[in-house]
Amino acid sequence: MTGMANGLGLILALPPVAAALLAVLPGYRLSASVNVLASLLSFLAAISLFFWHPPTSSYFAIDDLNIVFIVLNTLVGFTTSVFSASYIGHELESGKLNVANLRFYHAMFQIMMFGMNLALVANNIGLMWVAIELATLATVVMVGLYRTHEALEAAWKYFILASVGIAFALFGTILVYMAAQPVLGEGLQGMTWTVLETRASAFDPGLLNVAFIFLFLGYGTKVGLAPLHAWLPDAHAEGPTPISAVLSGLLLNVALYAILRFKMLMAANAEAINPGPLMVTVGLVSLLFAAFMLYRRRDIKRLFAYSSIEHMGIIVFAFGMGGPLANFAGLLQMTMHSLTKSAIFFTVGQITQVKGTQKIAQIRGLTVSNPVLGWSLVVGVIAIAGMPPLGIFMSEFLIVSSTFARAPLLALALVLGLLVAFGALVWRMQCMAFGAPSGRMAPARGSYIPIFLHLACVVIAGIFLPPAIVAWFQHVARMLG
Amino acid sequence: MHGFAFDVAHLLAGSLVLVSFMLLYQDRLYALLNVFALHAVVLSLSVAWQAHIQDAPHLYITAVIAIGFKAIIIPVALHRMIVLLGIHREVETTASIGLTMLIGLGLVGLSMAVMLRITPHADLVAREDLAFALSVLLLGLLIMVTRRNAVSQIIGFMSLENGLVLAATGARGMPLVVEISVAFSVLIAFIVIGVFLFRIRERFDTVDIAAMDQFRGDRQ
Amino acid sequence: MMRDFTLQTIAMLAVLLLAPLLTGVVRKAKARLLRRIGPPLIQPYRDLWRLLQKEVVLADNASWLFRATPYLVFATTWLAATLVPTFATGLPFNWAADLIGIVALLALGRFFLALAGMDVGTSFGGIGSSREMMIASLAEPAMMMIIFSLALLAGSTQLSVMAQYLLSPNVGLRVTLGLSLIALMVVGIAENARIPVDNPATHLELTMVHEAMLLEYSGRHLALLELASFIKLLLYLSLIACLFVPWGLVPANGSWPAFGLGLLLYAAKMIVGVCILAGFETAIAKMRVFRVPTFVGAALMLGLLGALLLFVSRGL
Amino acid sequence: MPLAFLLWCVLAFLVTAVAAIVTGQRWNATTPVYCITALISLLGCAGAVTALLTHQSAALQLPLGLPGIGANFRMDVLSALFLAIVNLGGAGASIFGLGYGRHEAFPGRILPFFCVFLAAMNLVVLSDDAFTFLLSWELMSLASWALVLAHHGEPENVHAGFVYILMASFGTFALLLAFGLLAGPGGQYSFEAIRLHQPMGMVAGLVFLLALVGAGSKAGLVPLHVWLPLAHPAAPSHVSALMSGIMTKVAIYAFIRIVLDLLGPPVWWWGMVLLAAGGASALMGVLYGLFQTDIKRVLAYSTIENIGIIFIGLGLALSFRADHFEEAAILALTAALFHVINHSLFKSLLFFCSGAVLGATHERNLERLGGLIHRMPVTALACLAGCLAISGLPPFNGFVSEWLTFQAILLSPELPQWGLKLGVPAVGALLALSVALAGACFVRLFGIAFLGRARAPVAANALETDKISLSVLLVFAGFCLVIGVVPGFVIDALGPVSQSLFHGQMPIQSAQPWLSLVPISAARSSYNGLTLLLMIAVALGLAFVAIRIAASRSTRRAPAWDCGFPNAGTLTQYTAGSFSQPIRRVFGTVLFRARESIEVPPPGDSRPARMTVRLQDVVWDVCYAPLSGAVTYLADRLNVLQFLTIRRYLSLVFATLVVLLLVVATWQ
Repeated sequence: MTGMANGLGLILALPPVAAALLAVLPGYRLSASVNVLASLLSFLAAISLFFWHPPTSSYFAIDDLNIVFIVLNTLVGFTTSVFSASYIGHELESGKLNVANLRFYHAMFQIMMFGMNLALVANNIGLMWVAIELATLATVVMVGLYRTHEALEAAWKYFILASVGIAFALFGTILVYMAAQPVLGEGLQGMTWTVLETRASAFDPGLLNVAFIFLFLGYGTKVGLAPLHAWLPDAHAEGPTPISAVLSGLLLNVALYAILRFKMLMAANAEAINPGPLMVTVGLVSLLFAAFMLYRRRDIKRLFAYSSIEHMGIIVFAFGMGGPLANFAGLLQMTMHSLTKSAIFFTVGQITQVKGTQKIAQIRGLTVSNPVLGWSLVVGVIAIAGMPPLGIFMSEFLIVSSTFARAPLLALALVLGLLVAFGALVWRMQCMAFGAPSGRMAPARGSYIPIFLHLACVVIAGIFLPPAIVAWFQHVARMLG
Repeated sequence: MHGFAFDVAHLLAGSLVLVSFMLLYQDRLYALLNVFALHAVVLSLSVAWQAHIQDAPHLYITAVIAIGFKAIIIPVALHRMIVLLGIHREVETTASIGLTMLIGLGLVGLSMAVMLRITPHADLVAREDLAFALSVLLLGLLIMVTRRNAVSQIIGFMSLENGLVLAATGARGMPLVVEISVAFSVLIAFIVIGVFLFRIRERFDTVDIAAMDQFRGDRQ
Repeated sequence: MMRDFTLQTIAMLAVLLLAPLLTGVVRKAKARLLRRIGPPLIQPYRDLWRLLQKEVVLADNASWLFRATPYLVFATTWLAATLVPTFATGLPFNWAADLIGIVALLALGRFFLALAGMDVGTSFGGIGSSREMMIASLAEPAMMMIIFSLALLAGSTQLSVMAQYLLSPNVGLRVTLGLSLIALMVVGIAENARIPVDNPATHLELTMVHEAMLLEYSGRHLALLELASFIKLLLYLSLIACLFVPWGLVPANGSWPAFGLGLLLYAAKMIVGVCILAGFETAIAKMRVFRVPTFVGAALMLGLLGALLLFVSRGL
Repeated sequence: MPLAFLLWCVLAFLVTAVAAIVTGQRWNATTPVYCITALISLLGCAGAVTALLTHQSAALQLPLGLPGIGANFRMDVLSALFLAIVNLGGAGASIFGLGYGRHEAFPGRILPFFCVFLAAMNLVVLSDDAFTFLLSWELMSLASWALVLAHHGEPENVHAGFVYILMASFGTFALLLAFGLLAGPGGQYSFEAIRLHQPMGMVAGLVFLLALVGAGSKAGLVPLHVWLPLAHPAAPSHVSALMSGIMTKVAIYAFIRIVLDLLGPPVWWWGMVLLAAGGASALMGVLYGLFQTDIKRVLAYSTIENIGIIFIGLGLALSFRADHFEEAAILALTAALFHVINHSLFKSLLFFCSGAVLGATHERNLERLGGLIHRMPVTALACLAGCLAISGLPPFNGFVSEWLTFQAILLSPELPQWGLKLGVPAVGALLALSVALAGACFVRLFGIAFLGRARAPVAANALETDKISLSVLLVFAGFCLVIGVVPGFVIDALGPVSQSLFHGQMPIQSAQPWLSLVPISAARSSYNGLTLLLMIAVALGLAFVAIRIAASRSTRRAPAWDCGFPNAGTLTQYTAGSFSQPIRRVFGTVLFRARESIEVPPPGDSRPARMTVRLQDVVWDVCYAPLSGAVTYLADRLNVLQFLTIRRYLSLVFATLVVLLLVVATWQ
C-alpha cells in the first residue's frame, strides 16, 4: 500500500521540493544537474506507476488514459532538462541571462512540471483546472524570461489570451458541476471524474453542451487550436528553446488531455451533442490555417510552432472522428509529435546558438557546416512532415486511410492540408540544410543525446511498435470510444 | 419566502449586469475604476445573499474576499498605478459607445436564450444566476475587446471574473476549492499583471498595447 | 526446300540487277517527256561501274561509322527489297519479317545514313540529316497507318498473305484501299527523295535533302549508296504492285513456267509504274522544304482516315 | 526459398548503408560499398530469376510494421520478374559506380542513400500489405530525393529535389487514398484481405484513377511528369540510370499490382483513360526530348515517352480484358512487360553512356560536345547500340516490344465500344509518330555528341573512361542485342506472369521453327530476329566481298569537301538546336508555343545576329502555375493573421464563443 502510494506521491512531491531547492541554490551548473536529477526521478516514479496502481482517491486517480500522458510528460521533461542543462550555460555566457534569471528559470521549470503532473493525475475537475492554470502561469513568466521587447510582448499576449481561456474553462467546470449537482447532490462528488463518468448519463444534456463549449474553448486555447492559437507562435519563438520544447511537447498535450476527458463525459450522455463534428471542424481549420501560415515564416522557431498548431489540428481531428482506429492513430500521433517536435526544438536551439540567429534566411548549408545538426534537422522535419520510416507516417497513414473510407471529402481536405504543410516544411528545411553554408561556422557545444534519443524512439516506433504499447493504446482508444 | 429570496437574488444578479453595462458605458479611467468598485460591491452583496439563502457560511468568505479585494484593494492599486504611469485620462474606445451598448444587449439576450431555453430541469435560482453570470462574463469580454488601454482591459477581465464568481456561488454547495482557486487566480492575475505593467513601464512609455504591437515578431 | 531457296536467290538477284535499269528507265522517260534524247537505259550501270573504279576520298575526320554506313545501308535496303514479294509469294525469307519489319529495316538504313551525314561535321551534312529525319518522322507513321488499314483488311501483316487476300474475290473496291494507295504513293515519293519532296538530280545545295547527306561520299561508297537508292525505288514500286495490282503473283508451290510468266508480268508492272512516276515528276515542280510536312502529313491523315473507316466499319 | 533470401539481401543493403554512414566520416568507402552492393544485387537477381523460372510463390510475415497486420512479404512470378529487373539494374549501376564514383567529391552524400534506394525498391516489390508497401514506396522516394540533392551546390538541384519530393508525396497520398478505399473502414490492409473483398462499380473506378495518379506521378506520366526531367539529370549518372531505368518500372509494378491484381475485373473506360494518358506521354515526352540540349535531360524525357508506350500496352490489355478477348489481352500485357524489360536495359545503358561522357568532359550540354567517337570509341559503340535499341530498330530489343504492341493494336477493331474503336487507331498513330520521332531524337543525340568535330576543348581532349565502366556498357549493349535477336525466350519467361494475372499465356515461342516470333499465327504475323541478323550479315559480307573484288581499294584522306567551301570553324557545324529546328517548326508551334525571335544588328554594327527560341511548357502553365499561385495568394492573405493586435485576437476568440453559443441556442 505504501509502496503503491509512493509512485504518485513522488511525482507530486518531487517537483515542488526541487523547485524550493533550486530557488535558493547558487550556481547554475549545480542547479542544472539538480534539475536533471529531479526530472529523472519523477520519470522513474512515473514508470513505477505501471507496476503499482495507486488506489483512486477523490482527488487523485491513475487510469490507463492518464498514465500514458504522465509517462510521456515526465520522459520529455527529463530529456528537456538534460538539453537545457547543456543549453542554458551558453545563454549565460552570451549575456542573455544572468544567474538570478537562471535560478528563477530552474525553479519555474520544476513548478511547471509539477503543474502538469498534477493536472494529469487529478481526479477532480476543479483541481485539474487549478493545476493547468499553475502550469500556464509558470510558462508565462518563462516566456518573458529574456525581457526583450518581443519576449515581453509575446508573454503579455500569452498571458491575456491564457487568462481568458482560464476563465472560460472555469465557467465550463462550474457548469459541469451544476449539471452533476441535481444527480449527485451537493459536495465533492459532483467534481470527481470517476463518479462523473459513471453517472453522466443522468446529467442535464443542455448544461453539458454549454459546458463543453466553454471547456473546449478554454482548454482549446492552451492546445493552440485556430482561431484561439494567437499566443502560441510568439510564445514559442521568444521564450528559451527548452520552454518551446516543453510547450509544444507537453503543455499542449495536457490541455488536450482535459478536452479528451470532457469528451468522454459528453459521450457518456446520450442526449448531449456529439462533440465529434465540432472537434473535426476545428481540427481541420487549424490544420489548413497552419499549413498556409507556414509559407511566410521567416523565424525558424515560429515555423515549427505553426507546425505544432497543424499537428494539434490533426490530432483533434482524429479524436473527433472517433472509432478505435482513429483514436489509436490520434494517440500515436500525439506521442510521436511530442517526441519529434521536442527533438526538433532541441536541434533548433543549438542551431540558433551556433548561427547566432533565428532568421531562416541567414541559416544555410547546415549539413556542410554542422553535419550532425543539419542531418538531425533533416530527419526531424522529414519525421514531422509524415514521411516513413518514422512514427508520424504510421499515424497519418491510419488517420487518412480510415477517414477516406468513412468520409471521403474530409479525408481530401485533410490530405490537402498535409500536402500544403509538407511543401512549406520541406522547402524551408532544404533551404537551411543544403546549399552553400552561410553565417557562423562554430561547432555546436550542446549535447546531442536528447536529440538522438527522441529520433531513435520515433524511428523505431515507425517500424516496430512494441506489442505492450499497442495493446495499451488500443485499450485507451476503446475507452475514448 | 422562497419567492422573496428568488426576487432578491434576481435583483442583485440583474443589477450586476446593469453595472457591467455602466462599465461598458464609461469612457474615463477614474470613473471606470469607481464603477468597477461598485461592480465588486454588488457582487459581494449577491454572494452574501446566496450564502444566506443556501445557508452556506463559507460563501460569506467569498463575499468578504470580493468586497475587500475587488472593491477596495484593486481599484486603489490601479488608481495609484494610473497616477504612477501618468497615462492620460481618456479611455479611447474603438467602437462607438452606442454600438457597444447594442452589442451588449444582444449578448445579454443570447445568454438568456442559451441558459433559460436549454436548462429546463435545473434549479430556477441557479438558472437565473447562470444567465446573469454568463451575460456579465460576455460583457466583460466585450469590454476587453472594445478597449485599447491596458488598465481598462484589466478591468474588463476582472468583471469577467466577477461573472464567474456569481456563477460559482449560484451553484449550490460547490466545494470551497473553487472560490479559493478563483481568489487565487485573481491574486496571481493581479500580481503578474502588476509585474508586467511595471516591466512594461520600464521599457515602453505607455501601456497602450498598440505601442507594443509594433514589436510583434516575424515582421522583418 | 531446295527449290524455294533457288527461287529466293533468283528474286534477290533480280532485285539487284533490275534496280539500276529501272532508274535508267525513269531518266529516259523523263528525258523523252522533255523532248530530250536522254541517257541510254544502261547509263546507271555505267555510273556505278565508274564509281567503283574511282578512288575514295575520305574527309580527314571521318570515323569508322562513315565508312561502314554505305555497306549497312545497302545491306538493309537490299534485304528489305528481297522481303517484298516481287513475282512470287511465300518465299522462305518472307517469313523472317512482316511489312512492319520491312519499314523498320529501311528506318535502320536511314538512321545510319543520317548519322553519316553528320559524321564529317559539315553544315550541309547536318542540313541533310535533320531534314531527312523530319520527313521520315512523318512518312514512317503514315506508312504504319497504311499497314494498319491493309492488315485489318487482310487480317495479317505478312505481305504474302496480304497479297493472297487481295487476290481473293471477296475484296471488292473499298474506299480504304484508295486512300491507302494515294498515301502509299506520297510516302514512296518522300522516301525516295523524288520531286516534289526532293530532287535526285539537283546540285543546288540548299534544296538538297538526300543528296546533302551523300555529299562527302565518293568512289565505291557512293556507288553502294546510289545502288541502295535504286533498290529503294524498286522496292516501293514492287510494294505498290504487290499490294494493289497483285495479279500474276505466283505462290511458292507454282510451276517453273508460271514463275517465268510472273517474272515478265512483274517487269511490265515496273515499267508502267516508272512511266507514271516520270510523268508525275515532269508535271510538277519541287516544293519548299517547309511545305513538305504538310504534303507528307496529308499522307498520314489519309492513312489514319482509312484505318478509322475500317475500325468503324468493323463495328457495323 | 528465394523470398527469405531476397529479404536477407535487403537487410544486407541496409547494413551496408549503416556501415557506409559510420565509415564515411573517416575514409572514402566508395569501392568496397559498390563492390558489396554489386554482389548483393547479382545474388538477388539470381534468386529472382530462379523464382521466376520455377514459378514458385511464397509468403512471409514479420512482426514489424502496422500492429495487428504486421509486415507481410510475398513473392510471386510478377514480383519475381520486377525483382530481377531491379537487381539487374542495381548490379549494373553499382559496377558502373565503381569506376564512375571515383571522381565524386562527396561520396558520403551518395553511398548510404544508394544502398537504401536499392533496398527500398526491392521492398516495394516484395511487400504484401498496404502499410509496408507505402512505407517502402516513400523510403524509395526519400532515398532518391537525398541522391538528387547529392550535389546540392547548384540551386537548380535543390529546386529539383523540392519539386520531386513534393510530387512524390502527392503520389503517395493518392496511393494512400486508394488503399484506404481498398481496405475499407475495417482497416483490412493486407493484400490477401483486399483480394477477398474487391470493390465494385464507382469505388473500383475511383481506386483505379487514384492508382493511376499515384503510380503515374512516379512513372512520369504526362501531365504528372514535371519533376522527372528536373530530378533525373540532377542525380549522379549511375543513380539517374537507376531512377530512370528502374524506379519508373517499380511504379509500373505498383500500377499492375493494384489494378490487375488487387482490383476486380476492369471496365472498358479504364483502358480508354490509360490509352489517352499513354499516347499523350509518348508524343509529348519525345517532343520535349527533341528540343533539349542537356544529354541527361533528353534521356529523362525519352523515359517519359517509353513509359507512355508501356501504358499504351497496359491500356490495350485492360480494354481487351474488359471485353473478354483473353488472347489479345495477354498479347498486350506481354508487350508491355517486354517493353518494361527493354527500357530498363537500354535506358540504363544510355545513362551510363552519359555518365561516361560527363566523366570525360564534365559537360552535359550537347552544344559543347562533338567528335567523341574518335576520343571514346567503345563508349560510342555502346551508345550507338543503345540509340538503335531505343529508337525501335531491328535487330535490337526495342523493336520487338514495339512490334508486339502494334500487333496488339491490330487486334483492337474487334472491341465493341465506339470510344475504343475510334481511340485505338488514333493512339496507334501517336505511337508510330513517337517511335519515328524517337529515331530523330537519338540521331540528334548521337550525331551531335559523338560525331562531327569537337565544339569545345573539353570534348576535343576527352579521354575514354575506365575499363570497368566500359565492361558494364558493353554487357548492357549485349543484352539489348541478344534479347532482340532471340526474343522468344524472354516471352516464354513472361508466360507465368500473364498466367498469374490473366490465367493464360502466349504460345510457347522457343518451340517455333527457326526461333521465329509468332504471337498469334504464322499466317498473321511473324518476326525472326535471328534470320534477320544473319541475312544482314550475309548481305554485308556479299557486298564487302563484291567490293573487294570489283572496286579499287585506294583510299585518300583529304579535307572535307563541303561543296568546295570547307570551313575550319567547328561552329559552322549543325548544332543540336538547328538539327531539331525543322521538327520544331512542324510540331513545336502548336504544342509548346515555340517562338523564334531573330535580331539582326544594323549595318556597320559588329554585334553578331542572334536567334533565340522560347519554348513554353504548356502542361506547367495549365496545371501547375495556377496551383502554386493559389497557394501563394492564400498564404499572403492569411499571413495578415500573424500581425493582429491582442485585442483583435481576443475578438476572434470572442466571435468564436458567440458563434458556438448561437449554435447551441438554436440546437434542437
